[in-house]
Amino acid sequence: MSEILLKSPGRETPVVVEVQRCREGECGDYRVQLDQDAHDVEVICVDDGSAVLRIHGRIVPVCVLRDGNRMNVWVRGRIYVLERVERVARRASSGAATTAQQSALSAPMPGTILKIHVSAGDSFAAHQPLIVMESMKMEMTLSAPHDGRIREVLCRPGQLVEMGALLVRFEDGPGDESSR
Amino acid sequence: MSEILLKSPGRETPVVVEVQRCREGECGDYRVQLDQDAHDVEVICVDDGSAVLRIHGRIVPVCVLRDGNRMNVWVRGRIYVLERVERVARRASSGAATTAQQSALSAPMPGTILKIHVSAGDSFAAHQPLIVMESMKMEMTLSAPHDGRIREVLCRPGQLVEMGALLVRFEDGPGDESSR
Amino acid sequence: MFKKVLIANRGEIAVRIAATLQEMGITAVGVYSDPDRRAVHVRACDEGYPLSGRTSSETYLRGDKIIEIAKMHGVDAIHPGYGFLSENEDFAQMCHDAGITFIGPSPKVIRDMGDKIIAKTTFAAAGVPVVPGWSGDASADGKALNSEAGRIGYPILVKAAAGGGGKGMRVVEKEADLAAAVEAAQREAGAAFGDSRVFLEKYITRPRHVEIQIFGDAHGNVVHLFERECSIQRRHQKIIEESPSPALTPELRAKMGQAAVTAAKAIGYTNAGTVEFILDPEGNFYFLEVNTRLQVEHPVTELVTHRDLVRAQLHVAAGHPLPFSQDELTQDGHAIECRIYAEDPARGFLPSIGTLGRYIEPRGPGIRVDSGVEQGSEVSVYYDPMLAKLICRGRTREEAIEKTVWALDRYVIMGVTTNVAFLRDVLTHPEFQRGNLHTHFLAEHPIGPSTDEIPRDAWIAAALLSGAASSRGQSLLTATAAPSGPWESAGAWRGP
Amino acid sequence: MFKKVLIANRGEIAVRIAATLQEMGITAVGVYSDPDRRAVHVRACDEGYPLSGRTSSETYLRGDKIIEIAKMHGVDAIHPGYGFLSENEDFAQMCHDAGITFIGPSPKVIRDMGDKIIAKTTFAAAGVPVVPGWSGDASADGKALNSEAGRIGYPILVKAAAGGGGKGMRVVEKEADLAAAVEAAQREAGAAFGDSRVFLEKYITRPRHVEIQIFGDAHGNVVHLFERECSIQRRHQKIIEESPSPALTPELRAKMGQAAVTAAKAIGYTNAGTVEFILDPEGNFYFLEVNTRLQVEHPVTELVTHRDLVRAQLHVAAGHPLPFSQDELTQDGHAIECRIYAEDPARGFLPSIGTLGRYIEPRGPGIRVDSGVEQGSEVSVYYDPMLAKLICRGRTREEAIEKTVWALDRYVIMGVTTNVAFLRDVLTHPEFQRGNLHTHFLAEHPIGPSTDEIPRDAWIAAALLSGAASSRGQSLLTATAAPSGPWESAGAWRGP
Repeated sequence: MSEILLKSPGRETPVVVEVQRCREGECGDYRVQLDQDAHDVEVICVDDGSAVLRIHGRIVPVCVLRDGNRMNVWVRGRIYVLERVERVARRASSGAATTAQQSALSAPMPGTILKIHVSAGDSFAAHQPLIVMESMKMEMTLSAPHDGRIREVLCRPGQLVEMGALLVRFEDGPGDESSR
Repeated sequence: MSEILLKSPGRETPVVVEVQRCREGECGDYRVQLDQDAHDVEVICVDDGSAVLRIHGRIVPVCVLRDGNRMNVWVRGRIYVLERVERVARRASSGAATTAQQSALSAPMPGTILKIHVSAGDSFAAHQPLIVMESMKMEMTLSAPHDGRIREVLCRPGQLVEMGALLVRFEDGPGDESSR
Repeated sequence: MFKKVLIANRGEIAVRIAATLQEMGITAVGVYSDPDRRAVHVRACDEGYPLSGRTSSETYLRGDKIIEIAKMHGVDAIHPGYGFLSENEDFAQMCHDAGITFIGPSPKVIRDMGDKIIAKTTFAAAGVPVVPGWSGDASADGKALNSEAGRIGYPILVKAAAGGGGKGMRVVEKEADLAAAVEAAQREAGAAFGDSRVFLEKYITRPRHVEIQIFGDAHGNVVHLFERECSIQRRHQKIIEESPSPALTPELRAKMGQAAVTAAKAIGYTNAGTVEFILDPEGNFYFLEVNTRLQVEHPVTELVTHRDLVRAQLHVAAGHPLPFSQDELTQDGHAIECRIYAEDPARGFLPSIGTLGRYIEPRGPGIRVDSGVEQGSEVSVYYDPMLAKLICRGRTREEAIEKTVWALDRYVIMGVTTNVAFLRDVLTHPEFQRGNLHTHFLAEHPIGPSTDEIPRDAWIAAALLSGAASSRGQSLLTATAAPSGPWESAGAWRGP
Repeated sequence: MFKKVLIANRGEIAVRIAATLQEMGITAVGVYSDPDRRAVHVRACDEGYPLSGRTSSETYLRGDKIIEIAKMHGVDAIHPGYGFLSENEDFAQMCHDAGITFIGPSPKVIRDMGDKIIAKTTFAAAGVPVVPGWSGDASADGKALNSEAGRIGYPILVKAAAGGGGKGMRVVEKEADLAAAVEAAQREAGAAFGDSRVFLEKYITRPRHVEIQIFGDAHGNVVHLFERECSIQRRHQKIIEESPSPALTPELRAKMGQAAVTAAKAIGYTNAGTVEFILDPEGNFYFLEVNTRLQVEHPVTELVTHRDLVRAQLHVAAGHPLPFSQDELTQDGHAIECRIYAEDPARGFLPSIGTLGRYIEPRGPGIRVDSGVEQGSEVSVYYDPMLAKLICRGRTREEAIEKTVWALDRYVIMGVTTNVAFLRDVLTHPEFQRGNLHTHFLAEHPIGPSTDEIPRDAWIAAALLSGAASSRGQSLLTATAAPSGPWESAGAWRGP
């Protein structure tokens, strides 16, 4: 019997899934306890990361692509993200920075910087266009996530930037991690 | 530089193929010397047993399925068999038994024995039907490869036999391995 | 319309039927034998239930087990596919008695048409030309047999009354061989169909096999969906089918279509069926038999009529009128089907078994592959060695041949011997390309590779991919690959 | 007919063109950039030559390099596909000067139709209705711009004269935004086409995008192959196309087809082309632009006319007459194309890059997937994020939708975010199913998964396939598998 803790990324509370291998020595049959219900699962076949399950007679092809503790699960044309949680219940870092102010703007995609509308020291308002970049042959405007002031510009027009590259750094706004 | 000896199954003389990896450190480029001609071969990509080669600009998808020293090579819808030969030129066992008399009849396919026309001690003539079996839902008659006499019958009607299973053994005929 | 349909079959036809059911929002229920537990057709269904056992007679031929599963899981209707229980009137009746729709004609029509002797009589009565023959009791009296055969004239064809697919069939050239051929045919027929009766027929030399697809509904409508020519056969089994037939003029097509429809109406035919004819070199056609089911080669008709025949079967079985009238049907373009068999053309088409070490299907516009296997599948002794059907369509016969050759050249099947290269050689044979087909085509035109020469590319591939080229005894190319063996991780499904 | 044709393109369209060439016995020559060295399209060709460089402008846009390769290897003709050099009149002229056939219209027609302003004038002169607009020098005088926009009336559409595919296009709702929009459109147009001219057009609210496929030959014949409705767009780019359009009556279809043919004849149009119209809710249609090439969505037309448009292009380019007359062409059944993009519908359709860790295409009768990727392919920043096109055909629109939904449900693409589930949600939206389409469909009908609920099957799959379930920290299921990592040996091609 194994126990796995899974949660969907937005949620706090993990779900405990118990997996029991039935009929020792025989292949392919598991009992999976999820919430109140137990499911008899037969594994019809499995390739690395893909499997066809039979759950109460229903044939269910699935694919799982792992990325660390994150699992992308394909079921019938849709992909769901689940996270594996360690048994030691470390309180998730309480969603810091999700609604708090950002401290910088970074490139959402690799691409080329076309235009920079601001310089260090400039104030800006929420939704104001700050940078125009081109990525995959499309032009895209990066706007301010909130009101603030530019501390530093870290790119220049024509520059090819990687995904996640810091483009401008903001002065610390009125909010910080402790405030909501 | 490596040297490989290959031969087609029917032939005696192996062909020496020299393979040289070009541009040390770079991937995918080989010089293959075959008979008088040298071929520049680029390996566009490779999966286990399959590859796409570029030979003088021509794109050539190939698949190789190995079975010991035998290689089945798929090229453009056809499969060719080649054998790898060891450097130490051991004289192939001179095709013994190819035209000589067989000493037994074995099942060419797995299947079920339907009828046995002969018993131990019976004489038979070449092409005489000896055994009827069913395989893959088809009836098939196994006939005598030459004149001879049955030494032993090793199967019974209704029996499920594996491929290659000995069905009847013959008395040694007038020919043996040394005769042609 | 039905909510849940059970497919009482396996392999490519089960996969193909499941797709149409699912598109229509109908739950597809699969059944499987022990060796088929991981088969492609099970995974293609929405639900799957085991028929414990290994052989066909323990599993896919067990109507009782199948109806029990159907009742337990709320199945409305059963699609029998082809082969197995598809032409078994008892099974059709059992379905009916269990309140489950059998997707096919009525038990009576199946029985009458399944008996080749009754079928012949029925069609003759409806004015359809039939081949001269004799259907007396062949096992009773050797003398009567010989005398009737003499009357018909050699060569004679011995056929099973309950037969199909070439089983229980023998050509006899002279009287001396007749008794043995009848005995063999009876034994084979008994084993295959549980009915050992055989009959004799005049054997027509160099005939074409041309069949008409028919379709009837419960409201008395019957239409035909034109012909398929299936003259390219080995061991009396079709391997290449096409539509239109290169032999048919519009007049002959209309005449044969009308003959099939007339006879089908006379017997109250419903659902899909095929009326098989032989066509002699002078353009005379003779009724051969009726197949009361979906045919292996039905995709050829689907690609020229642009209709989904399984969808139409479901409509008709649900009591709806036929979704097409004769006037709406057209024969557009040209389609060719090649049956891909695990068999060795060089050894009398003997089936070949093994594991599909490498299996890559061709794909592209106008190319359809109906298959029930994948890389890693086992081709076993338990079932038919047909792996897949390659069906290609072009504007003209020439274009359809071009496309088929293109696809065959790109079809990779390794691990078992197949007829892929053989099919290519047939398609590129000048007489095939001229459309000069008959059922002895393969006997008259020995087909073989034009040369034994192994091409340079093969030597180069073998040298580069052999285990000899690198200093470590590994292949030069796999040396940089993952540590797994050449085939272990080649994408094949395997048991957990 | 040509002996050797070079395909000056990449991805799915190069793969698709190669198949037709090879079927016809023509050698297909591919070219490739450095990142595409192992791409699917290279392997689909018979010969392949490098265009050293990484970006499009270093490779697929380098007409000089391509013509040099063509001359060196004895190429007769060049097929430009779509995008890249396909609508570049200079390249067409360079081909001509080098004695190589450019498969497309004449350089003059490409130039005239490529200039949206000239095209509009030409079509208006031929009696085809055009949208009210202004094509003065937008950069010269802000005042004139505002006054002309005022005359046309807001909302206004700013479009690039050399444009296509939504690049250099902006909708302006009010005068205050006009100058900025013109500037942005000019910048984008300049970067994309090397021509920053833009023009203004009346923006028609809730229009349908309906286009007519035309085809002309060197003998003065021009036909149309009916319409495609391409109203479902995001970022001004089509993502779902279908034929027939649910909006067209036979009368309107004939009228639009005739308008397209009349104008095409007036300009001496040869080879394949598309005349794009917008159709307002009252059934008025206005000329939009001509695309002088094979369209991305051409398979939709192929599946309802049962013609191979690339084959026809080759015939016409070789100087043969059109292989079909207007009377021979019919529109049979219904076809839908979905463009499969690596993009995130939840984040404004922002492109997504990465490796296709898992890629399995749906397959079945009536399903066509034109793709240029495979498992293991890298989706990079260098090229368009379209991975594939899924094209399905049914007898009716309802059947075509059913089949498309079936196929989308079975399409596995993991490693990048795609629009697969989004497309499914569009197809099953009641307004889509009613055929109530217009180019703002996606803006007006927010499409999202009906629920955030993660289904039980996903929890079960994650639990069984996670690394946590076995005592050894391996997945329960991969514990018995080969020792390689979950994706390392998943059948992806890799470098040697």
